[in-house]
Amino acid sequence: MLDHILSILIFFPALAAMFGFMIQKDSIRAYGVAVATIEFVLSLWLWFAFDSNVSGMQFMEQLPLIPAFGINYILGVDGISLFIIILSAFFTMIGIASLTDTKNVKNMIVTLLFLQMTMVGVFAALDAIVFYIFWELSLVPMLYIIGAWGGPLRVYASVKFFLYTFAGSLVMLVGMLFMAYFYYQATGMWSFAILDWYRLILPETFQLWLFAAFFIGFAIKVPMFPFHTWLPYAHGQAPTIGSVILAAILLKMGTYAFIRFSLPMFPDASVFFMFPIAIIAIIMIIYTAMVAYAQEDVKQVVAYSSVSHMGVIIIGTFALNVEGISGSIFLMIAHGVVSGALFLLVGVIYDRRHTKMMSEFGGLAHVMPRYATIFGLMLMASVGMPLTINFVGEFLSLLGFYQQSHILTLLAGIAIVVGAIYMLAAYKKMFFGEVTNEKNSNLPDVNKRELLALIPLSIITIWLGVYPKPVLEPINNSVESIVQLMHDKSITQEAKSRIPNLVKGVEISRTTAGEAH
Amino acid sequence: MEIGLNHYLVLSTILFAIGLVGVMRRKNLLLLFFATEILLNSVNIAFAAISHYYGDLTGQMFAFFVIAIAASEVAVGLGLLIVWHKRHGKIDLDQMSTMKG
Amino acid sequence: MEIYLYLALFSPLAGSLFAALFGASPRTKIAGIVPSFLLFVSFVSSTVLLTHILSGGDIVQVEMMTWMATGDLYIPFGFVVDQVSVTMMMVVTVVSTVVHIYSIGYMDHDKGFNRFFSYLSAFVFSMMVLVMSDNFAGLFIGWEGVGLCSWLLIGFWYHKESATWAANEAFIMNRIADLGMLIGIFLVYWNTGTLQYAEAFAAMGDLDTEILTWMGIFLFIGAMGKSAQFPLHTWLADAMEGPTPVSALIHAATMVTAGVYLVVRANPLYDLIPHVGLFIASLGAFVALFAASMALVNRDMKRIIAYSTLSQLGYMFVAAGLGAYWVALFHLMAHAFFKALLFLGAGNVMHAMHDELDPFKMGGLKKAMKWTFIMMTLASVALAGIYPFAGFFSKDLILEVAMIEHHYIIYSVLLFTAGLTAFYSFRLVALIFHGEERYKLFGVHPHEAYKFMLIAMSPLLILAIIAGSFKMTYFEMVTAVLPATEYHVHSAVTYWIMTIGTQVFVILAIAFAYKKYANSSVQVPDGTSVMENRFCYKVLSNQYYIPYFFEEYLVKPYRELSTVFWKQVDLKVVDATVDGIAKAIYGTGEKTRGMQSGNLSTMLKWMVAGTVALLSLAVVFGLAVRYSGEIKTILSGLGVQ
Amino acid sequence: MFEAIAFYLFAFLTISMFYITVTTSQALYALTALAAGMIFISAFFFILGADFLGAIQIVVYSGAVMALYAFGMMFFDTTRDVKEKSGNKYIVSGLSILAAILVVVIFAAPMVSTNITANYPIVEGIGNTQEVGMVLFTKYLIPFEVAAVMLLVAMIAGIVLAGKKMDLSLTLMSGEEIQHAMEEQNKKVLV
Amino acid sequence: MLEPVNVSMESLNLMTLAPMLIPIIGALLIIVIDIIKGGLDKTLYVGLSLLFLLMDFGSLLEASGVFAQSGTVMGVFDVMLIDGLAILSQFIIVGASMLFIPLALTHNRFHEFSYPEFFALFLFMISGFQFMVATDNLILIFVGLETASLALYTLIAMHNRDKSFEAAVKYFTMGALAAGFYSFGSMVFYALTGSVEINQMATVLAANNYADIGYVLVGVVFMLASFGFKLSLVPFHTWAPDVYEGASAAMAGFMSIVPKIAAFIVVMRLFEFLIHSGVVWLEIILYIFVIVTMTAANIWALVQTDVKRMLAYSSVSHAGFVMAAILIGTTQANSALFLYWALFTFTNLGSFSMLWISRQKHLPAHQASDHSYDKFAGMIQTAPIAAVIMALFMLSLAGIPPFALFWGKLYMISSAVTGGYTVLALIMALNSAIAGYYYLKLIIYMFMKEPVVGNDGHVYVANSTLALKSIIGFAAVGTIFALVAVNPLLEFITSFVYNSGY
Repeated sequence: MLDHILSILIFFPALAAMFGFMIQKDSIRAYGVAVATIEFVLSLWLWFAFDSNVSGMQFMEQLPLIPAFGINYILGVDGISLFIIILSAFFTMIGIASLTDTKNVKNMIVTLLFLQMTMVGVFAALDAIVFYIFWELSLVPMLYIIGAWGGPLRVYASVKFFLYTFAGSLVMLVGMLFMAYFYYQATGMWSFAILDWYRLILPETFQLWLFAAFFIGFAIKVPMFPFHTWLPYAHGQAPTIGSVILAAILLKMGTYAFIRFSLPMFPDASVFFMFPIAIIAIIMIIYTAMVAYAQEDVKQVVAYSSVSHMGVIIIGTFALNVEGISGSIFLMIAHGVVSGALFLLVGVIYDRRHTKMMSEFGGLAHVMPRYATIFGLMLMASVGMPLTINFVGEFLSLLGFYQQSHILTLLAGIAIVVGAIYMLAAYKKMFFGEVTNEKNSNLPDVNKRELLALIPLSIITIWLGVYPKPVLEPINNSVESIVQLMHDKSITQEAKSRIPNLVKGVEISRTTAGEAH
Repeated sequence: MEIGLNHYLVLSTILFAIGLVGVMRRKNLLLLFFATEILLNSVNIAFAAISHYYGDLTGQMFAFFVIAIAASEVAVGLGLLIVWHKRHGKIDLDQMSTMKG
Repeated sequence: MEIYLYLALFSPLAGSLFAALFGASPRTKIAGIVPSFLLFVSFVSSTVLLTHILSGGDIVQVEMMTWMATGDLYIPFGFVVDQVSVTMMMVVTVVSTVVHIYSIGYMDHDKGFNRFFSYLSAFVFSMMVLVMSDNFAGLFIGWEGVGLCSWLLIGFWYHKESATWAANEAFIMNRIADLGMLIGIFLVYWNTGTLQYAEAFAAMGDLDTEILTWMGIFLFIGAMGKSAQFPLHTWLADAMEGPTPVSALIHAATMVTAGVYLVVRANPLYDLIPHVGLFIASLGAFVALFAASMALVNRDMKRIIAYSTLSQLGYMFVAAGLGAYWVALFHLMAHAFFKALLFLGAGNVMHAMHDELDPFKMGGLKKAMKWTFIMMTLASVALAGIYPFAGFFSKDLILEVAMIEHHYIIYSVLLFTAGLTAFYSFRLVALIFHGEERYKLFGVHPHEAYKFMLIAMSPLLILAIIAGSFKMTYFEMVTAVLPATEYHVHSAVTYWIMTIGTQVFVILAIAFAYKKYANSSVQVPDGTSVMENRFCYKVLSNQYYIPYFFEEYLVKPYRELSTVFWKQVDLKVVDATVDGIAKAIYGTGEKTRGMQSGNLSTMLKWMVAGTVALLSLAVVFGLAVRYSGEIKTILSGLGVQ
Repeated sequence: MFEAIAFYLFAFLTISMFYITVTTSQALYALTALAAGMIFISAFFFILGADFLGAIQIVVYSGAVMALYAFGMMFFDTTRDVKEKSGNKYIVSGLSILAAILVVVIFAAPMVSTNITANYPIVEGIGNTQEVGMVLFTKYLIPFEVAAVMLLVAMIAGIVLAGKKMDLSLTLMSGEEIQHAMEEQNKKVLV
Repeated sequence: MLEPVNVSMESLNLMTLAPMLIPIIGALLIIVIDIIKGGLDKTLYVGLSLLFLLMDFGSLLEASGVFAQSGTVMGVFDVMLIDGLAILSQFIIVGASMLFIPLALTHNRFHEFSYPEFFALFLFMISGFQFMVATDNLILIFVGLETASLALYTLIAMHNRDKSFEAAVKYFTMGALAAGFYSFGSMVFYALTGSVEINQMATVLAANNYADIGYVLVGVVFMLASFGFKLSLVPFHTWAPDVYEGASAAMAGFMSIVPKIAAFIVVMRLFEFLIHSGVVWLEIILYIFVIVTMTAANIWALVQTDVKRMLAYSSVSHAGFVMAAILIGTTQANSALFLYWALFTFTNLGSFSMLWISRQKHLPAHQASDHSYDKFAGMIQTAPIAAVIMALFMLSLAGIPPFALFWGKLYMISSAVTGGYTVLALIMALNSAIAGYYYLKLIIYMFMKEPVVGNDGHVYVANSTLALKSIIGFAAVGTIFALVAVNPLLEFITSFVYNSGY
C-alpha cells in the first residue's frame, strides 16, 4: 500500500466523490469529513513513512500512459512537495468540517473532493503532462465553487479566474512541448518526465525563452504583478471555503512550479531573470500592500495581502540559495495556514452579518472577544511576528535573497512594514473602538464548528513558528539537492557564481557575498 | 493567327467570371442556378481545349463527368426550390435570412 | 544553574498563559496574583543567577533546541546569562514584579483585568527572551515580542480611538526600525556565517570596515526604533495612551532601553567602528536636548515623563556611542528604577484625579497624597541627578565620559539638558503637589492609592536612592564582558569643578521651577497668556510639528497613494487592460458578426471575395517571383538589402 | 484561319449569351440565352474534336437540363419580370472583373508544357466516341459507376424533396397530431 | 480500330472497392425493401444501416491488415488508392457514421427518419466520402464529393422545416459555387501537368521545377477556395453556422466531422507535395488561413446566443486548428490530424447529441431558438447527470486535460513546435484560451444560473431513448478515458501515416 500511497492519495478522494453522489443529503457532510479525514491521515502516514534524510524523490510510481509520446504517469514526493500535499489534505478536511450550511451542500462536498484530487496530483506529479493535467483540472472545481456559491459578481470572477489561468497555462504547455522536443533532439526519445528534463542542459537563449513561457503560466497562477487582478475578484466573490483553498493551496501551485520546473531546468535563465523578477516581486510586495491598505472590504484586504506575501515567496525562490528556497517553501506552507485561517475568520463574520465591509464593523473586540483573539493571532502571524509560522519563511526568504542583492532585499523587507500597516489598520477598523453599528452588538462569538477549524490552525501557527524543524529539515535536504543540481547544470559564469556550490562548502558563497557587496 | 491553348483558357476565364457575376448578382434562386451552370460550362471548354492540345483524353473525361454532375445538381437544386416554393410562394433569396449572426 | 535560567525565563510565560486562561472570564484577583508571584519567582531566579555571576561563577549558557536550520544557517533557541544580561534581567524582573503588584491595585476596577496581566507577563517574557538570547535571531524574537506586547498594551483600552491609533503607530514605527535591524542581521549572517553573538563578534575582526559600518548602522536603526530615537520618537509620547503601569514598565524601564542594550551587546562591533559610535553619541545628545525641550512646556503629566525618558535614552546612547558601554548600562539600570517609580507615582495621581493628566488642573496634592508626593519628589531628585541619588552616579558619569573623550559639544549639550531635566521634573512636581488646590475647581476628590501599591513601589524608591552605591560592584562585574574603561577626570580640580558646577546648575534649575510653578498664582492656562502665544512655545508644545509633518507628509500621502493605486492603477490600468483585451476580443466579435448577414448573396460574395483576394496575392507573388531579379536591383538601388 | 474565325465568333456569341443570362431581368430571356450559350459551347467541342462531348452537351444541357429548368420556371411562375434588389453593383462587377483580370494575366503567359505525357492519347483515325468509350470503361469505370450512383442519389433526392410527403412536416407536429394524421391516412387507405 | 484491352481480374484489385461497395449495396437493399413493402418501422432501417456500416468497418479492418502487410494498394486501373490515409479516414468516416445512425431513434418523431430513403441516401453519402478519400484521381474525388454532397443537402432538407430548407439551399448554392471552383482548379492543374492524378501532377511539376509558378498558384487558389468551403475556412465558412443551425443537431454533429475529414484527406494529398516542394506562397497563405480561421471563428463563437451556432463556430475554429497540420506537413502533424479528428469525433458528436436529446418540438415563449443558452440555465439542479456530461464535452472541446481533445491539441501543438512553427504554436495555444470562454459560458449557464421557472428538467431529455443514451454514454466514456486509447491510437496512426509517405 505504501508503494502506491501517492496514487491512493490522489484518487481516493475522487473515487469517494463519485460515491458521494449516492449519499443522502443529510449525511453527506459526515461522509465528506470522513473521507477527508482518512485522506489526511493517509497524508500523515506519508509523512511518517517519509525518510527525511533522503533528498531525492520517494514513493515513486511509474506507469506508461502514452509511451509513444513519452508521457508517463510518474509520481513522487520530496521534501518540497510533501508538506504542501499534507497541507492540502488538511485544509480540505477542516474546510469540509467547518463548512457552513449552504445550498447544495452535496455538490459542494463532491466538488471539494475532486478539487483535492487535483491538488494532490499537481504536487505529486513528476511528469510534466500529468502535472499539467492536474494543474488545469484544478481550475474546474474552483470555477464551480466560485461560480455557484459566490457573491454577486461570481460569474465574472470565476470566468476571469478560469480564463486568465487557462491562457497562461497554455503558454506554459507550449513551453513544455518545446522542452520535450529539445529532449527529443538531444536523446532521440520523447520524454515529459521532469527528472529526465533535469538532466538536460540547454543553451542559454533556449533557457531564456522557455523560462519566459513557463513564467507566464506560473506568474498568472501565483499571481504576480501585473497578472494579479483576477485574484481579488476570485477571493472577493468566492465562498469562504473557496477562498481558503484558493489561497492556501492553489496559489502555491505557481510558486511550487517555479521551484520544480523553472529553477532546476533553467538555472542560467533563472539567474538572468533574477533581478527583473525580484523587482516584480518587490512591486507585488509594496504595491499590493498599499492597495490592500486602501480596501474597504476585509476579504479584499486579505486577498491583496496574499499577493503581497506571494511576493516574498518569489523573492525567496529567486534567492537561488538553500536558505532562500527553503524559506520560500516554508513560507508557502505558512502562508497557506495563515491566509487560510484569515479567510476562515472573514467567513465567520460574513456568516453572521452577510457583509464584509469594514465600515459596517467596529468594536467587535467587545462583542466577540474569542474571535478577536484568534484574528489577532493570525494577524500577527500574517505580519510576520517571530515565533509564528510566517516569520520563519519570511526571514529565510529575505535572508536568502540578501546574498544576491542588498538593496533589493531592503526594498523587499518593506513587506514587514507595509504588511503591518494594512493589517493593523484593518484590525483597528473592525475590532477596536466602540460598537457603533447596532447590528453588531449581539453577534454570537465563534461557535464550536468554527473553532474546530481555527484551533488546529492556531496551534500549527504557533507550533511551526516555534519548532519548524520537522518541516524545515526535509525541505532543506531536497532544496540542497536542487541547488546543487542548478549549480552543476549552469553554464554561464554569472550563474555559477550566483548559485552556491554546496559540495565545496560554504567558503565560496561567502566570498561571493563579499564581492557582491 | 493561330489559336492556342491560351486563347481557350482566357475565354474560359472570362466565361467563368461572367458566371461569378451571375452568382453574386442574382437574387432569384432559379436564375442563380443558371449562373452556376455557366461556371461549370466555362471550365468544360478549357478541359476540351487542353485535351485537344495535349492530345489526351482525360480532359474530355473530366468534362464528361462535369456535365453529369451539373445535371444531378440541377435535379437536387430544383427539388429544394420546389419545396421552398411550396412553403413560401417565392424563390427570392433575400427572404431567406432567418438565420444570421 | 540552568534550572534558574529556565525559571527566570519561563515563569513570566507561565504567568501570562495562566492569566490568559481567564481571558474571557470576569475579573478575578487570582489572574493578577499568580502572574505576580511567578514574576517574583523569576526575580528570585535572576537574583540567584546574579549571585552566581557575582561570585565569579561561569557564564550560564544553554541551547534549548534548534529553531531554524537550513543551508548553512543554524539558529538555536540559545540563552546566555552573562554579566550584561543578568543586569538586564535584574532590572526587568525587579521593575516588572513591582509593576505587576502595583497593577493589581491600579487595574482593580478595569474590565480587562485578566487580559491585562496576560499581556503584561507576556511582555516580560519577551523582554527576558530579548535580553537572554545568545544570538541575534533570538534577540529579534524578543524584539518583536515586546513590540507586539507594547501594541497590545498601548491599545489596551481599545475602545479609545487615540489608544488604538497610538498602538498602531508604535507598532508600525517599530517595524520600520525592525527592518533595519533585520538587514543588520542579514549582514551579520552573510558576512560571518552565524548569528551567535560570540562567534559573530569573533569573526567581525576580519571584516572590512565598510561592511562593519553598514552592520553597525542597520543594527542601530533597529535600536533607534525601539528606543524611540529621532526621527522615530513620536510613538513614545503617544504610547502614553496605555495604562500607566504599562508606561512604567515598557515605556520607561525596559522595552525602550532595548536599543541601548543592543548597542551594549554589540560592543565588539561598535568598538570597531568608532565613527558610527560618534554618530550614535551625537544623535543621543541631540535627542536628549530635543526631548527635554519638548518636556518643558508639555501639559500632559505622562507625556512629560515620557519625554524625560526619551531624553535619558539620549544620555544612554551618548555613553554607548562613546564606548562607555558599562556606563550606558549603568544609567539604564538606575534610570529604570527612578523612572518606573515616577510613572507609578503619576499613576497614583491619575487615579486620584480620575484620569486627569493636565498638571495645571491639579496643584496642592501633597496633602492628599503624602506618600506619592514623597516618592515622586525623590524620583525626580534622582532623575535630576542630585547627589547621592542614583541619577547622580549614572548621569554625571556620562557627562564625564563626554568630557574625557573630548567631545565638548556633546558635553555642553548634555550639561544644559541636565538643567532642563531638573527644571521640567520639578515643574511637574510643583504643579502637581504644590501651590493652590486647583483641582477643586473641577470637583475632584483625590485620595491616596492602596497601601499595597505604595508598598510595592517602595523597592523602586529604595533602589532609586541607593542604586548609585552599587557602582563599583557593578563595574567589576560587567567589565568581564564590556570594555573596562574607567572614566576619571585626571585633574581632581576639574573633577570637582565639574561635579559641583553641575550640581549647582541643577539645583538652580529646580529652584527656578519651584519659584515659577509652586506658587499660588499658577492658573490653568487657557491659551491666552503671552507665553502660550510665543513662537517657541508653539513649536515646543506641537513637538516641533514633527507629528504634524508625519501626518501630512507621510501618512496622508500614503493613504492617498494607496487609494490611487487601488482605484486608478489597479482597477483602471492593470485590471482594465486585462478586461480591455477581453472586451476588445468580444467587441470585435460583436462588430464583425454582421459579416454573417444570413443573406446567401452576401455569403457568395464573401466566397468570391476570398478567392479574389487569394488570386491577387498569388499574382503579386507570381510577379514577384518572375521579376525577382529586377526587384532586387531596385531594392538595392534604394539601399534596402 | 477558319479555326480563328470560328473561335472568335463563338467566343463572342457565348460571352454575349451568358452575359444576357446573368443580366437580363426577364427569366425567359435568361433561360433562352443560357440554352443558346450551351449550344454555342458545344460548337467549341466540335472545333476541338471532342465530338462525343459536343453531342452530350447538346443532349444533356439543351435537352435535359433546359427542359428541367423550363418546367421549374413554369412551376415557380417566374415568367414575369424578375424583380431583384440588386446590392452593391460595384462589388459584384469589381470582384468579377478583378478575378478575370488576375487569372487572365497569368493565363496570358505561355505555359511550359514539357514533361507532359498524354496518358490516354487521342489516336488519329479513330472516332472520338470510340476512344471515349474505351477510356471511360477502363480507366474511368469506377468514376462512371459512381456517377451513376450520384445520379441515383439526385433522383431519389428530387423525388423525396418534391414529393407530397414533404407537405406534412412530422418535425413540426406534436405527437398527437402525428397520431391523428396517421389515422386519417389509414382511413384513406381503407376507403 | 482500337485494340481490345485485356484486363486480368487480379490486376484490378477489386477488393479495394469492398469498403465503398458495402454501403452502396446496403442503400440499394433498403430501397428495394421499401419498394417491396412500404411503411416499415425506422428501427429496421437503422439496424440495416448499422449492420452495413459494421460490415464496412470490418472490410476496413481487413484492408488495414492488407496495408500493414503490403503497403499501399492501387486498384481498378489505378484509380483506387488504398493507403494509410484512406484507411484511417475511412475508419473515422464509418465510425462516426455508426455513432450517428442510432441518433435516428428519437423519442419524438422527426420527419426525415420516416423515410427509408433517408437511410439509403445516408449510405450513399458514406460511400461517396469513401470514394473521395480512397483515390488520388481528381475526377473520382469530384464525383465522390458530389455524390456525398448532394445526398447531404437532401438529408438536411429532409428535416422539413423552414430553417432546414434555408440551410440546405444555402449549403447547396455555395456548394455549387465551390464545385465550380473545384473544376476550375482541376482544370488548371490539368493544363499544367496533363494529368488529373495527384502523384503524377507532383511528378510533372517537380520535373518542370515549378516553372509555371503563376499557373500553379491559380490552381492552388481555386482548390483552396473549394476546399476552404468544404472545411469551412474563413472567409468560406459562412454557410457553416447557418447550416448547422438549420440542420438537426444530430446531422450538424455529423457534418462537423465526416465531410471535413474527407476534405482534409484530399487537401493533404494535394497540398502536402506542394508545401514540401517549397511553394512558399502556399505556406504563407495556409498560415494566414489557419490563424484567421481559428481566431475569427473563435471570436464569433464568443458572441453567439445559441449553443448550436456556438458549436458551429467552434467546429469552424477546430477545423482551422487542424488545418495547421497540413501547413506543418510533418509525419507528426499528419498523425496529429488523425488523432485530433478521431478524438474530436467522440467529443463533438457527443455534444451535438446532447443538443439532439434535448430537442423540443415547440419552443416555449422564453426561448429564442432551439438551443439558446437560457434553455440550459440551472441544468445541474434539474438534470444533474446530463449537465455533468454536457460539461464534460465542453471541457473536452476547450482542451482541458485529461479529456479527449486535450491529447489532440497537445499532439498538434507539439507537431507545430517540432516543425519549427513556434509562433503558430503560441497562437494555437492562445486561441484555445479564447475558445475556453464560450465553452465555459455554457457551463456557467448550466451550473451557476437558476433554472427558468417551470423547467423541470424534462426538456433536457425530451428525446431520450436507450439508443441516444447509449451513444451519449459511449461518447462520454470515450471522452473521459481517451487517455487510455491515445497510445495505441497514436502508434497505429503514426505507422499508417508514415507508411503512406506523409
